[in-house]
Parts: sequence; structure tokens; C-alpha cells
Amino acid sequence: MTLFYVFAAVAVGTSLLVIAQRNPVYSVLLLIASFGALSGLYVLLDAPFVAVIQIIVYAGAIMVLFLFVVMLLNAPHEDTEDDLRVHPLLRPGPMRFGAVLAVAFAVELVWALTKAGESGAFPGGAVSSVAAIGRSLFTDYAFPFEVTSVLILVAMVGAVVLARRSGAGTSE
Amino acid sequence: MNMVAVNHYLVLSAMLFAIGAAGVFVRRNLITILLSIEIMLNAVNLTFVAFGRALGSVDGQIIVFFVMTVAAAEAAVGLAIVITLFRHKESLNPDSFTSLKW
Amino acid sequence: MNAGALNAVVPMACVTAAGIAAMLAEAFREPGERMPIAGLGAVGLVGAALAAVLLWNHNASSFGLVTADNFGLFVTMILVIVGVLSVAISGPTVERERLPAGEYYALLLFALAGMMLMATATDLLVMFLALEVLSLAVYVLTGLRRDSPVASEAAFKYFLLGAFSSAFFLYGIAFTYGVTGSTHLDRVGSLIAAQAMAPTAMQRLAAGLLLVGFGFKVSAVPFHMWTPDAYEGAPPPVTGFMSTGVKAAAFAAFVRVFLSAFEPMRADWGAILWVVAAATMVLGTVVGVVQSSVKRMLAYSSIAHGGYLLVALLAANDLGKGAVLFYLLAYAVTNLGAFGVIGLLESSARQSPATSHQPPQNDQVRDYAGLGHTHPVLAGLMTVFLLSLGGFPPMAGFIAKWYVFSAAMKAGDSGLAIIGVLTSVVSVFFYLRLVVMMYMTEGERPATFPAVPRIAGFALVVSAILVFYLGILPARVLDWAAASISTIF
Amino acid sequence: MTFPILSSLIGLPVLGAVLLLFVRGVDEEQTARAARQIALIVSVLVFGETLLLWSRFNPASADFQFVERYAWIPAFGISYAVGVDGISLFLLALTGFLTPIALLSSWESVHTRTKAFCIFVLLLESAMMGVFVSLDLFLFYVFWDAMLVPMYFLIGIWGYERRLYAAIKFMLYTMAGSVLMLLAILGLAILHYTTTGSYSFDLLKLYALTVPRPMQFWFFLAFALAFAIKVPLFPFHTWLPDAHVEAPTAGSVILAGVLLKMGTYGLVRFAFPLFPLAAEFFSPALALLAVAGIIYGALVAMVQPDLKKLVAYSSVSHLGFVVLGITAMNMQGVQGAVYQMLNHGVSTGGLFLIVGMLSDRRHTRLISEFGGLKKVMPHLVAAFLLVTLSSIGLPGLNGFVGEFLILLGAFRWDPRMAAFAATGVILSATYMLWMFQRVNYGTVDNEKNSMLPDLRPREWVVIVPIIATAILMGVLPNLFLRPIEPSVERLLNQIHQSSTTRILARATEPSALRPQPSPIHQPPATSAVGRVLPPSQNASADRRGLGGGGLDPADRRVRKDPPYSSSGVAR
Amino acid sequence: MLLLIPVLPLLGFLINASFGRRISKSAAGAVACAAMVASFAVSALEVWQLVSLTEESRAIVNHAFTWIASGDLIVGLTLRLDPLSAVMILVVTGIGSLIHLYSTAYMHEEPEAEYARYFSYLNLFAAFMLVLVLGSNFLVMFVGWEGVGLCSYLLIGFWYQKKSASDAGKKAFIVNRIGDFGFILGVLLAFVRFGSVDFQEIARSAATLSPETTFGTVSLITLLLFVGATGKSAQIPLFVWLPDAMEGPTPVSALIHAATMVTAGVYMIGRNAVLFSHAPQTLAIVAVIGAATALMAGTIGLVQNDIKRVLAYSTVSQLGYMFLAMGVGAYGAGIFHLYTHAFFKALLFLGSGALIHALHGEQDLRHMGGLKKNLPITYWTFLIGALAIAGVPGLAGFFSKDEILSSTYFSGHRLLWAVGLLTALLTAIYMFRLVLLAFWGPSPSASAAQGASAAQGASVVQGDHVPEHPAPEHAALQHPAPHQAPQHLAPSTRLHDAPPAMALVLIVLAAGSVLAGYAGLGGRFEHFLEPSFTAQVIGSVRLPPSPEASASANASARQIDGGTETLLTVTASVTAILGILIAIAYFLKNRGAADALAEKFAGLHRVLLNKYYVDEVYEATVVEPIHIVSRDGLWRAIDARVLDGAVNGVGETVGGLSELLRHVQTGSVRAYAGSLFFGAVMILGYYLWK
Repeated sequence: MTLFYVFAAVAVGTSLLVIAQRNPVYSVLLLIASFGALSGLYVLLDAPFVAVIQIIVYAGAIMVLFLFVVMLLNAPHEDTEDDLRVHPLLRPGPMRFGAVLAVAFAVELVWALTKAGESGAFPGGAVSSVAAIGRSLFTDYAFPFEVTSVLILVAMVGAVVLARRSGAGTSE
Repeated sequence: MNMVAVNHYLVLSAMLFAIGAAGVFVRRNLITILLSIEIMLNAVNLTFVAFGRALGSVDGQIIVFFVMTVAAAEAAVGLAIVITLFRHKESLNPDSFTSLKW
Repeated sequence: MNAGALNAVVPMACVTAAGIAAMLAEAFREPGERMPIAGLGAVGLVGAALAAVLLWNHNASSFGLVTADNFGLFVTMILVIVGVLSVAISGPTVERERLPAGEYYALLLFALAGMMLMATATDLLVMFLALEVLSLAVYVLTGLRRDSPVASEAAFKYFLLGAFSSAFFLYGIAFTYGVTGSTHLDRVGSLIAAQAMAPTAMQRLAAGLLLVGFGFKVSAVPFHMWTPDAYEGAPPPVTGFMSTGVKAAAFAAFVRVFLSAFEPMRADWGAILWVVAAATMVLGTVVGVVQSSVKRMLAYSSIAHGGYLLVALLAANDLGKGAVLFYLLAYAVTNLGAFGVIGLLESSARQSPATSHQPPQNDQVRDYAGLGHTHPVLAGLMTVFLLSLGGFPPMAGFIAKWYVFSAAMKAGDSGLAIIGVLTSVVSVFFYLRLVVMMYMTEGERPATFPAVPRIAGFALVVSAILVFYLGILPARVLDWAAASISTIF
Repeated sequence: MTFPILSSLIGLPVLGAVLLLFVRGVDEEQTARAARQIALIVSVLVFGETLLLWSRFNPASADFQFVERYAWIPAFGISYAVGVDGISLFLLALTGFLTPIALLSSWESVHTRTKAFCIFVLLLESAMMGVFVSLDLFLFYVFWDAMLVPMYFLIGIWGYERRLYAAIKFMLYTMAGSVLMLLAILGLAILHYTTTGSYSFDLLKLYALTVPRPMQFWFFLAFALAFAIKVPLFPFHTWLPDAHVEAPTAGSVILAGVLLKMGTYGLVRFAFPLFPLAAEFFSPALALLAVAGIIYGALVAMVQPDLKKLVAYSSVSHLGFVVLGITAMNMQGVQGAVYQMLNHGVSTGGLFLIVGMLSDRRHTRLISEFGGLKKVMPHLVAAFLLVTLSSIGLPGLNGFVGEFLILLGAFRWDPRMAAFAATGVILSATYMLWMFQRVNYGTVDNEKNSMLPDLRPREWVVIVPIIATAILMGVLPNLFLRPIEPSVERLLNQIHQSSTTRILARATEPSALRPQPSPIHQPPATSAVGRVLPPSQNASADRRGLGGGGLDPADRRVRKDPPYSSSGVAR
Repeated sequence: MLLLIPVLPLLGFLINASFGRRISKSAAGAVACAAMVASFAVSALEVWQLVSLTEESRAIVNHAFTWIASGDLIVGLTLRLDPLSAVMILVVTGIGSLIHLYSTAYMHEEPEAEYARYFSYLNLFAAFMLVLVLGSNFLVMFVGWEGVGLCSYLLIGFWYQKKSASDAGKKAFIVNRIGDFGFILGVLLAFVRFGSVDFQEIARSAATLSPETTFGTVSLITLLLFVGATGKSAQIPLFVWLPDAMEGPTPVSALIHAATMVTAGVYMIGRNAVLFSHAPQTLAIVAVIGAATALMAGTIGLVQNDIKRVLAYSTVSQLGYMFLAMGVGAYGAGIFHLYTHAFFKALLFLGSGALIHALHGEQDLRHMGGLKKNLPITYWTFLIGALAIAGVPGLAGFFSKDEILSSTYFSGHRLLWAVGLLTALLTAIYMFRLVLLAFWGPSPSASAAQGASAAQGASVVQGDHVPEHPAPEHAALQHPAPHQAPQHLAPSTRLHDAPPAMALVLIVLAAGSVLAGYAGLGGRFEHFLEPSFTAQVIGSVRLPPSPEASASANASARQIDGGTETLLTVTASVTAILGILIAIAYFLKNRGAADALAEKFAGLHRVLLNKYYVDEVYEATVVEPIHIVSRDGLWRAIDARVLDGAVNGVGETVGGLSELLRHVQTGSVRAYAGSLFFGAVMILGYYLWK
């Protein structure tokens, strides 16, 4: 109960900080924190497997990739002087418009979800054993699993093709 | 033992989703924008897990697994695109890439 | 699990295998060695087509997640045609732009596989994965001209918005899952039907978020804004490919999800889609009027055509479903032809840094001045495609539009039909602008266009013949389209 | 199996066009010559076929003849159905007649891309033939729309200075009107589906359909709009002057000669018989527009400084007569309208030919640039005079017969309409003769005019058939009227029967059935409001040509049923 | 056989129109004359046949073929010869032949092509005129009706290089068309009312009706037909074209604008006598219009200085007389006057033509005088014509005029009778003014140069009698120095009398003018015509003529009151002689008095000289407004701005909207995402709100 609120607060707080940061390095790090909190929530939801891969895959792999790219690009801080050159629609006004939309969106969702008066409580028996997941993954979900392989192949090829140094990728 | 209702998780995920969506707008850094999208995907993951738990099935968790794969793939391609983009202009500001318009 | 259980995935397996083969071929190629990589793709596609033909009427299902029903197979056939034509017209561009051929064709084939999967998937999760496969591949294809800032920008915009909308789509799946406990369309459908009288808020959320996701993929207003930029930045064959293939796959899935699973809630999403369809048709045509870039103009035209497809989808009767299929086919053949011509005409866009902000050459409408003199055949083909897009008989576009508007009229939705026909009149204006340029304006400078490679030229002629075939003798294809929808709805 | 003559009318030009695609001479000049000759041969063959058709046409029959019917898109009840009746017979002949003339008229004036020119003319001919023979609404629409494309190219490539504007305006304006008709066609097919369980675009089946009243109104409006733009009916005419003026001579001839007829043909063939109730309701409004167009077109024509524009506006005026005749919906009105369509094709086609000859010589079409031509080119001016006279409806030439029949028909329906329309007779003489005087009479003030050559042999070949036809049609109109009559009769029966039976079915009070004598000089109200629901037989009887207003009822003798109202061809 | 009558001239036309340029002038003239003479011969033969028939069945019908058939409208190309048309064809072919003959000499100075063209037109005219009078139904008549209008147009504008000529031709055609407008409507109404356009059938149907006491359908039909007649026969308000028509060659004026075509209106009323008899109200209108026209034209004729214009107004005036006769129901008298008038008016015109011919184009009376010695044949024949038209007893005009006046008197229209009488007086005055000014008095040759310049000056001031340039002048036009025309009037120029062809014609016509009237002695002429004014025979059964019709038809024949009759005749004769005396007094004895009178009533004089300003009024109230409204209102404002503006406006609106909407596409990916997000929020909002 309490843990939920703690994790929730951490998740929301760090997420907000992610988007409030000018420095992408901090953003990445804060996001990892947020993922940690989510991982805790997964544990609360009787999903230890997801909690673990959340840490391993997400925080560990994906975020490191991000961090790597940030470092690679020697990512500058957001430059503000560009503001003067851009179209009026891109000035902070529209930015706020986006934020307002986000708030509206949140309100809509929250209203819909709370109004839906569905059973609050979780049913008893949680099926969360890694064995069950594994079995399901390689039987019922075998095909999607195979699809992900293609997906990753595509991502791999794509990333390689795009990120390769100029001139190296030509057919010659 | 767990007294928190599904709705709480759902509301939380909704808030996270909205935060992620907002991040696309408020930040002018491509990396941060990609991160915001990761927040959105994570919010969805939370929903899946919560529903899975509520429905008492493992499907939710398995879907999360696939989502994570997708997120990774997207991140890879996205970052690759960001790198090519950066090579052209030495900038990560999305608003400096507006030669295609109207 | 017997071998037969895999039948439904054979077409996409063929295509994927071809993609992998293309990749390997590239990898093991000696530098400078010419290799028919495109040919490999064609072989795979032919295999997929054969598979589709053999599977026709068998209603094969694999894993309970993929169903090769006639509907899906029809779309698969469209995608095969899209694939073959795209491969055929890509040659000159790949060569000129010095794109990595292996990767190019591999990605094209992977994207096609994803599209086929998306069209035949009966599970939302698989659909999502397929969507991602095709999207990622297309993002990369869009940005494949890495040294062109415009291409990178296009890829980036497409990617970012695509990812953004995927999140919404996924969120929609999540709610669907939450409401129904499944991502299987059958089960989703039956559960929603049970509650059709009073859909819960979460059901509505699910439908709404899925609409956003599909809306993005079919570039419906207001989710369309990536379209012109991505289309303009991508190499023309890729533009042609994504304007037809992605659209076909997305509409197939759209139809499958909304006309079967979410059909009971039609009263709700129908009204939304009505507005969206109307806005899409109007905006697509109206903004197309003032475009000076040919690709951009066709991008807006593509938006508008998406609107017509939405009209058919919205009609939701037997005619509408058939119309979607026929329209997709007609549009695919026509638009690929048009982009093929554009691809042939677009001269090398290799730019020095000084000119890096210039759009590719020969892309402006005025660059086509006098084409009717210098390249009568190309101009003639382009005219045929443009007139078909404008909906003139006796070309495919006319029959397609007629089918769509019949569906709308039958559904009693004359309002949309009227908007549709009027916008198609407006759209004629901008198609004709190009015709005017080609035939009725003298070129300022002697137009220097590259020679036409044989395969690409042949593909264009075949497209034109198909355009006329579908326009003059559509009966058989119409019957197929009608038959294929009857199996699932 | 008999020779599919109608299909060959459509197919032969297409074949010719395809053949032309492969014509390639050593040089441009040779290609052009070969293309012209082939196109001319093909079009003359087609004309010959139309004459053959005429000779084999049974003038006593009201039914469609030479019908060919093949399933095309069976799932939607779409068939390739073509047939010809008296109404379309001569329009086919007219098309066949004018196409070679148009080709000949451009023999020398078109010297760029001659091959393409010939191809487009042939394609246009094919589409026009298709429009007139289609018995399937879908097929009709296909030809209707397909015809726009070659015309667009003809105007856009070979036109004058503002050709692009004119071409696009022509295309978009016409399309804008016709797309709504497409929807109405679809609506009809769907109605057929809902009532019978199968789709059908077959005209004859749709004739038999009972269309609900409100639907009739909307559908009729959609059809009427399309046709009104095509005609063009005032105030939808503004595309016409531009298109006419900018089109090359051949384009103008075909445009005026045939294309405009499609609008009026459509009204007769489709709009009126398919939606009789709505036709009944809207015909006063249409007639009003027609009459307005007659007067307006004539007045505006009067002040035009440009010859082609003048002729274009005169077309507005003349076509107003045709529409008026149709709206009268009685024997003389409709027959006159059909006849006037042919007349207008011949006369105005001839005028455009003459104007084309003048502008070929002088490269201007401004009336003020000419003057005294009679001295220089007596033969051309003589031809000009005859064509002019035919256009203003001098008895003995073709124009009169049509105009008189139309006026008679209109008069029987509503004398006031006829009276206003008849002022067109005065005005047409005014503007045509004034123009004629300024161009041909007086002294040769402009040096450039003094050395112009008279009619060349090719021009003789072009203009003599026109004049001969004008005289033939004026002296022996019955040659043409006779085959037209049964079909018109059938059409009228169809319209009046359906509207009368429905009126009878609707009218419950007996009083509504009692014929009421119309008061003297008080013709049935013609305003839209007044004729909303003609409650009595009287109103519909009036429409059958019994002479509505202005008559005292004492003389029953002449008011007995005219032959076409009592017994018709059973359908 | 009947068909031959119009076909022969038509053949002449075809020959001259096709080969005229290639054959000599004499050949062309011969062809034309031969065609006419042959036609006359056939006509005579046919009339002989007709006369030999019994009175009850005096009609020859020749049905050529069915011309128009549409529903219940069946119109045959049918020619019908009955007494009325018999008179007409004789007049047309007879006078026509003479005028053809005359023309061969008159037009001799034209180049060959023009000469042939002239004769082809003339033949065509004759053909149409014969169709007009022989047509047995309205439509066939209308063919001729319009055809003669066309020929009139062509012949008036024969010298097309002269703007005034082509203007006059156009004016004639258009004014006639205005009349035709009424005519057509009349025909339509007649058909709707009677179910036929055949004269006989209409007459039979009408005969069964009783005359309309109120203004009914028949009145309307007849009134509309009469509108047509006013156009063709130059009656108020459509008379304005006829004086201008004098731009044509003089023989044309004689044939078309005096003897034949202009009488078509009268003939048409006569043809439909039964119908008109059933519409007394219309008849009254016809009578009043006729009388008013007669008077008005007479007053104008009084002061005109152009010799042909005087004759033109005289024609208008005489036509008014005929209508007066028709209007009072004296159809026979009207036709009788038509017949006599044909002789003397043709004579007068041809005489004036000879005069003009001799003077090389001079038409202004003020520049003539003392010509009787130089031109004796012309003078004497002209004098006979003048006496005839003035109504001097013993000559043709006397008999017919007297008939009309007495019929008018007996019909009870005393006021109209008075007007008729006054007109007769005026006729005598202006005709003799003409004779005296032209043939008597001092010769102006001594002051020719002054006269020429005075003519110029006068034309500037008054603008109504610009010297006209007939044949010789026209010939000059084609040569380099067109504006030296007045020099032809130089005193050295020999004046020579009419050449033989012309002289012969003049003499024949003069004889006719003397003798033609005797055909009407004792009402024989009317009696001969009478069957044409009643519902006609079918086969042998004769419908009883409606009493009213025959009553009015016979009004003049019946001796109501022998004494009054005689008195009336005396009055008419006295009036004619009085008029001649007045003319002698003013224009021979004391020219100054005439000028003084003109001075005294300067205003009136000017009004008359300017023909009551009718042309100007029409110009200002009809022609100009229509022109301005059409150009500035309809074309430039409504068509270009409103209608086309609306059409183009749609296009521009779309374009503008497009330009506006494209700028939403800013190029910023965040804005794009915003759009997407906005869409999502709206969709969900709608969903949840619903």
C-alpha cells in the first residue's frame, strides 16, 4: 500500500524531472531511476520476471545505449538562441499548448478510469512463475517471438545502415 | 495483502503516459524526446502488467516482454537516425530541422 | 503442431527469406560485382504470390494469430504487386543515389513481410509487432540517403511521430486487453459485442486510442502531418512504396479491427471517423492545390485518397469493404506508376553543402514543362496515372472512386459522398497542373532527363496497362474483392 | 450474330487512334500528313456507318434498336448496353458528320503535334458516340467523363492565348456538375437494389423503377445540374465563352456541335423520364432559366466585340430554346428540341468553321478588325450569309423548324414562356445581322483585309456539306422528324403515365380528379410554388400538349386527346 | 403545276447565283426575265383554269409533300390558288416581270458579278413572294413571308459598301422580325385554338363561332397576326424601316417596297378574313392603325425633299388605306386598292428611277425642276401615276380609293372616313408637289454647283435627305474617286430620257394605272374575290358563310343608299382635284408661299421633316437602352463580374484556403506531434463526453 505510493511518487517525480531537464545525461539517469520505481511496482503486482527484465533490459541495456549516444554526440545542452530564428508557432506558446494537451489528456484518462468503477481488488491467484511465462512464451507466443527476431533484424540492419559513416555504405 | 486497486495503477500509468507525451513538446532535445517516448511505452507496460495481474493471466507480462523488444528496436533505429541527423547539422534541436514544410 | 499450421505465414516467410537472402548476397558480394539482388526480391515475392494463390479460399490459420483468409490474401496480393513494382522501379534510384542495394532491398522485403503480417494478423499484439517491423523498415528506407539532410529530416520526423503514435496504439491495445482479457480479435469482438449497448469508458478509451494509431498510419487528418514531409524527403520509389504498401497494410488492419472486433461500437467511432474522413478529404485536396513540389503534391493527394478509403471503411457495408480492397489495389498500381515516373525523372540529388537545403532537382511542377515533347512516352504514362488518380474513366481510379461512393451512398451517407466527389473535382485541378506543364507549356531550358532503364520502363508500362485493365474490365477483380470480404465479415 | 454497328461506332475511332499511335513518318511533316489522312478516313468511315445506321433504322419503331448488351460488371448489374432510338439516331449522325469536318477544318491550322491532335479528335468522337448510345447509366457516365479529357487537351494544347484557363475551367466546371450526377446514378442503382434485390444501372430497368418523391427531387437536381452546366443553361454558362473562344476551330465545332447537345440529350434521355414527378415540379424553373438564357444570351451576344464569343453566347441563347422545348414535355416541344439540337450543331458548327476561316486568315477574331469582306471574298461571305441565316432560323433553312416546334410546344404548355422566348427570334436576327454587317459589308478599311483569299478547295469541302445539310433539314424536316417521333412519343407516355398514375394514386379527394376548365387567359400557374403538386388531372393534361392557357374551353373538338396521349407503345 | 410558279423564279435564282459571275450581263438579265415571264405565263394559265371553274369550287390545290409533321401538327407544303391568290400572283408575276425588264436597263452599269447577283436576288424574291401568296397554310406563308424579308434585306443592302444601305437593310430585317414575333405567336395561338395552321381549316372552324364581343382568343390571334402585318406592311408603329429601304436600287423599291412585299400584310388579313371578321375589336384596331398611318405618312410626305422618300411615305400612306379597308371589313376594297396601287406605285417608283437615272443619282427635289421637256416619257407616265394615286376620276386609284372611303363611311366609322378623306387630300398635294417640283418650274441646272453644296449643307442641318447614290454612283464608288459625285450634275451633262426597256415598262404600267381600276366596276372585282373571304368549299359541300362575314364583305357591294354613294364619290373626286390645285398654287405658282408656310410653322415643319422623330425616339428608348444594358449591365457586370466572378471565386477561395492551410505545416516535428496529440485528445474527449 504504502510502497505503491512511494514507488508511484518516485516514478512520477523522476519522469517529470526527465522532461524538465536540459541536460540529456541527467534525463537518462533520472529515467533509469524511474524505471527502478516501475520495477518495484511490478514486484508489487506479482510480476518479478518483468521487474527483473525491466532493470536488466531497460535500465541496463536501452538506457545505456541512450547514454552512449549522448556521450557520442557530445550532446550539447538545449540551445535557446535558436528560438529567435524559428517560426512563431514554435515559440514557447505552442510548447505550452502541448503541455496543456498533456494535462487534458491525463484528466480525460483519469476521469475515465476512475469513473469506470470496476472491481478495485485484484483476484487472488497470481500466475507469475517464470516457468509459466516461459512456457507460454514459447508455445502460445512462439510466433510473435519469431516476429521479434525479424524486428530486431530490421532494427539492426537499419541502425547499421543509418549510423555507418558516410561513404562507407555505398555499394562499392 | 495488496490493497491497492487496479485503478490506482491505471491512473498512475495514465499520468506517466501524459508526462511522456508532454515531454515530446516541452523539450527541444531529440534525445530527451526519445526518452519521453520511452516513458510512454513504460506507462503502457505498467498498464499491461496491472491488467494481467487483474485478469490473473501471464499474457500481460509476456506482452510487456514484446514491448520491451520493440522499445529496444525503436531506440536503436531512433538513435541511429538522430546520429545521421546530428551529422548534418551538429544540432539536436528538433526545430532546426524544418527544411521540409508547407 | 503440424506443418499445415504454418501455411498462413508462408507468404511472409517467403518474403522474409528473400530479404535475408538479399542481405547475405550483399554481404558476400565482391566489390564491384553486379548481382541481381532485386531479382532475389522478385523471386521471393513471386513465391509469396504463389502461396497466396494456393491459400485462396482455404482460410488457413497459424498459431491462432495469423489467418490467411481471402481478405488478408487479397491484401497480400496487392502487397506483392506493390513489392514487385517497387523493386522494379527502384533500380535507377538505387543506382543513381548509390544506396546500399542489399540493405535497400532487404528492408523493402522486410517491410513487405511486416505489411503482409499486419494484413493477416488476427491478434492485436502480432499486429503491433508487424506494424513495428514495417514501420522501422520504412523509417530506415526513408532516411537511406544519409548524405541528404532532407532525407534524414524526413526519416526523423516520420520516426518520431511514428513512435509517438505507436505508443498510443499500444496503449489502446493495453486497454483492449484490460477490458477483454485478450488481444485476440475474435475474443475481443465477442466481448465487445456483449457490451455493445453500453460500452464502458475503458472500451471507449481502447477504441479511441486505436483510432489514433491507425489514423496515423493511414495519414488521416489530424494525424497526417508527417506525410508530406516524409514523402518529399524519401527517394521516390520509397515514397511510392510507403504511400501504397503502408496504406494497404494499415487499412487492412484497420478494417479488420474496426469492422470486426469493434464493429458493435460503430455508432461511437463512426461519428468520429466521419469528421476525420471529411477533414482528410478536404485538407488533402485543398492543400494539394498550391504545392509546387510534385512529390509533395502527390503526398497531399495520398492524404486525400486516404480520406476516400476512410469513407469506404465508414460505409462498413459489403460494398465498403470491397471498395477498400479495390481502391487499395487501384491506388497502389496508379501511385507506384506515378512515383516510378518521378523516380526516373528526378536527377541526382547529390548536393554539395552549399546546396544542401535545396530540394531534389526535377521535383518542382515547373520542371516538368515540355516533358510531353522530350519524353512523350513518359509524359503519356504520367498523364495516365494522374488521370487515374483524378478519377477519370476508363482508368482504375474511376472505378475505385465509384465503388467507394457507391458504398457511401448505400450506407445512406450522401454527405460524405458529396464531399468526396467535390474534393475529387478539386483534386483534378492539381493533377491537371502537371499535365498542363507537360503538354501545354514550353520548357524554359532543354529538359535533360536520364534515359529510362528497361526494367523500370517495363514496370511502368505494366502499371499503365493494369490501370486500364482495372478501369475497363474490373469485373473479375471486383468479384474477387467482394468474395474476399465475405469470408470474414 | 449481326454486325455490332453501335459498338463499331465507338470502337472504330479508338482503333484509329491506336493505329495513329504507331504512325511514324520520316519527318514531322510526313507523320502529320499520314496522321491527318488516316484520321480523316476513319472519321469518314464512321460517318458512313452512321448513315448506314440511319438507312437501316426502322423509323416506325419507338424502341431501342441495334441493341447490344453484354455483362460488364455483373455484380453491380452494370452492362455494356448500347442502343439507338429516334432521339439519339441523328445525334450520332451529327457526331459522325461534324468530326471529319472538324478534322478538315484544322487541316492546315494545326501544324504542331498533328498526330496527337488527330488522336484526341478520334478519342473524342468515340466518347461522344458512347454518350449517345449508352443504355446503361454507368456506361453513360464513363463516356460522359471520358469525353472531357480529349477535349481538355484539344483546348489546352491547340487553343489560343488563354487556353490553359479555358481548358481547366471547362474541365472543372463540367466535372463539378457531373460528379453529383454520379452520386444520383449510384443512388438509383442502390434504390434498385433495395426494391428488387439486385443492382442495376440499366436504363430500361431504372425507368421502371418507382422512385420515391423526395428522392426524385434530389436526384433530378443532381442530374439537372450536370446537364444544365453542359448545355449550358443560364446562369451556368460562363465556361462556354471561354472554352469556345480559346478552343481551336475543330474544338469549337465539336464543342458547339456535339458536346453541348449532351446536356440536352441527358435531360431528355435521363433526367425527365427517370424522375417524372420532379421533372414536373422543376420544369417551370428550368423553363424560366431557359427563357432567361435565350434573352440573356442574345443580349450579351449583341455587344461582343469578338466573333467567337458572339457565337458562343448565341449558343447559350439557342440552347435555351432546346431546354424550353424539353421542359414543355409535349410532342412538338420535345421533338422540336431534338431537332433543334441537330440544327444548332449544323448552324453553329458552320459559324465556327467560318469564323475559323477568318481567323486563320487574319489571326484575329475581333469584329472591328474586319469589314467589307464581301468585296474580297464573295464566296466565303455567301457561305457565311447562309450559315447566319440558318442560325437565325429563316424558314426554309433548318433553324426555323426546330424553333417553331419548340415555340409551339412551349406555347401549349405556357404561352407566356413562349412569348418571352419568341423575342429571341428578334434578338438573334439583331445580333447576327449586325455582326454580319460589320464584318462583311462596308468598304475594306483595313489594308490587311484587302488581299485575303476566297474559299480554298478544302474549305469548300468543309462548308458545302454544312450548308447542304442546313437546306435539306429546312426543306425536308420530315425526313428527320419521322424517326424521332415514335421515340419521343414513347418518352412522353412514360413520363406522363408515371406522373399521372402517381398523381391519381395520391389524390384521394374526388374533387381533385374533376377536370377543371382553365380560365381564359389564366394559364396554370407556372411558378414553382403554384405547380408544386398539380392536384388535378388538368395540370397534367395541360402538359400533354392540350393547350393550357389562354383558351376558352368551349372548343372541345380540338382539345381531344392528341394521338400520342391515348395509345403509346407498351413498355 | 402551281408549284412551277414559284419554282421558275427559283430556278432563275439558282442559275444566276451559281453561274452569274461567268455569264454575260445580258445572259443573266435574260435568264431572270425569262424566269419571271415564264412564271407569269404559268400564272395566267392557272388563273384561267381557276376562272373557268364554277364559283363554288374555285380553288386549285397542289400538295407537294408533307413538310413538318409532329404529333397533331401536320404541315404540308401545299399551294393553293383561289381568287385572292390569283390576283396576287398576277400582280407579282406581272409587275415583277415588268420590273425585271426595267432593271436590265437600270442596273446596266453594274459590273457583271453584281448584275447577276442583283437578278438572282430579284428572282429569289419573286419565288418567295409567290410562295407567300400561294401558301395554303400559315407556315408555308411564313416561309415566303420571311423569305421576301430576306430578299428585301439583301436588295436594300445591295450596295453593301455603303453603310447607310447595309444599315437600312438590317433595320428592315429586324423591324420585320419584330412583326414576325407577333405573327408567330398568332400562328401558335391559332394552332392551339383551332388545331391547324391551314387557312381553310381555320376559317371553317372560325366560321362556326360567333364573333367575339369581348376581347377573346380570336381577337388575340388576329391582333398578333396584325402585329406581323404592321411589320411587313410598314404600319404604325413599325413603319420606320420602309423610308430607309429606299437605299436599295429603285426597281427594288418599286417591286418590293411598293407593289408586292409590303402588301403582304394586307394580303394576310384578306387571307384570314373569316378569322378577322370574328374579331371586330381587332378589326377596329386595324382600321384605326390604318387610318392613322395613312394620315401620318401623308403629312410626312408633304415636306420630304427626297423624291424616293416622298414615294415611300406615300406607300406607307396607301398601305394605311388598305388596312383601313380591311379594318372596316371591306376586304375586297382593300385588295382592290392593293391591286391598283401596285400599278401606279410601281409606275411612280420606276418613273422616279428613270429620273434619277437621268440625273445620275440626284434624288433631291430641290435640285430638280423643268425636266418635263427633257424627259417627256418619264414625265407623262409619272403624271399619269400621280393622277392615279391622287384619285382623279377615271384612273385606277380613283376606283379603289372610292371603294375604301365609301366602305368606311358605310361601316359607320365616320371619323375614319374623314381621316381617309384628309389623307386623300394630302396625297394629291404631295404627289403634285413632287410632279411640279421635279418636272415644272425652273431648271436648277444653272445653279447646279450651288445646289450641290446646298444639298450638302442641308444634309448636315437636317440629316434626312443625304443624296443617295444609286447605280451610276455606285459604279463610281468602285473607282478611285468616289466623292466626286456632285460633278455629275454639271450642266454640260446630257439628260436623256429612259432607255427603251425602261420606257416600255413605264408605258405599260401607265396604261395599267389608267385601266386597272375598271376591273372593279360594278363590284366585279370584289365579287370575284368574295369566296376567298368566306369559309371555303370542301369538295362540293359549301359551308354557309357566317352572316357577319358576308355582311361585311358585301358591305360595299350592297347599295345601301345610292344617293349617298354618289355623294361620297363626288366628295372624293373633288378632294383629289382640290389637292392638286393646292399643290399647283403653292408649288408652281407661288413657291415662296410654301416656304413662308414652312417658316410660319417652323416647329411643325421640322417635326414633319424629321418624321415625327420616331426613329430618334426608338433609338433613345429601345435601341440604346438595350445596347447599354446588354454591354454594361449584362455582359460586363452580370456575366463577367457576378456569374463568372462566382465561378472563379470558388476557385480563388479554394486557392486561398489552400495557401492558408499549408502554413499549418510548419516543418516542426513538435507541431506535428501537437496535431496528432490534439487529435487524440479530441477523440477521447468526444468519446468520454458522449
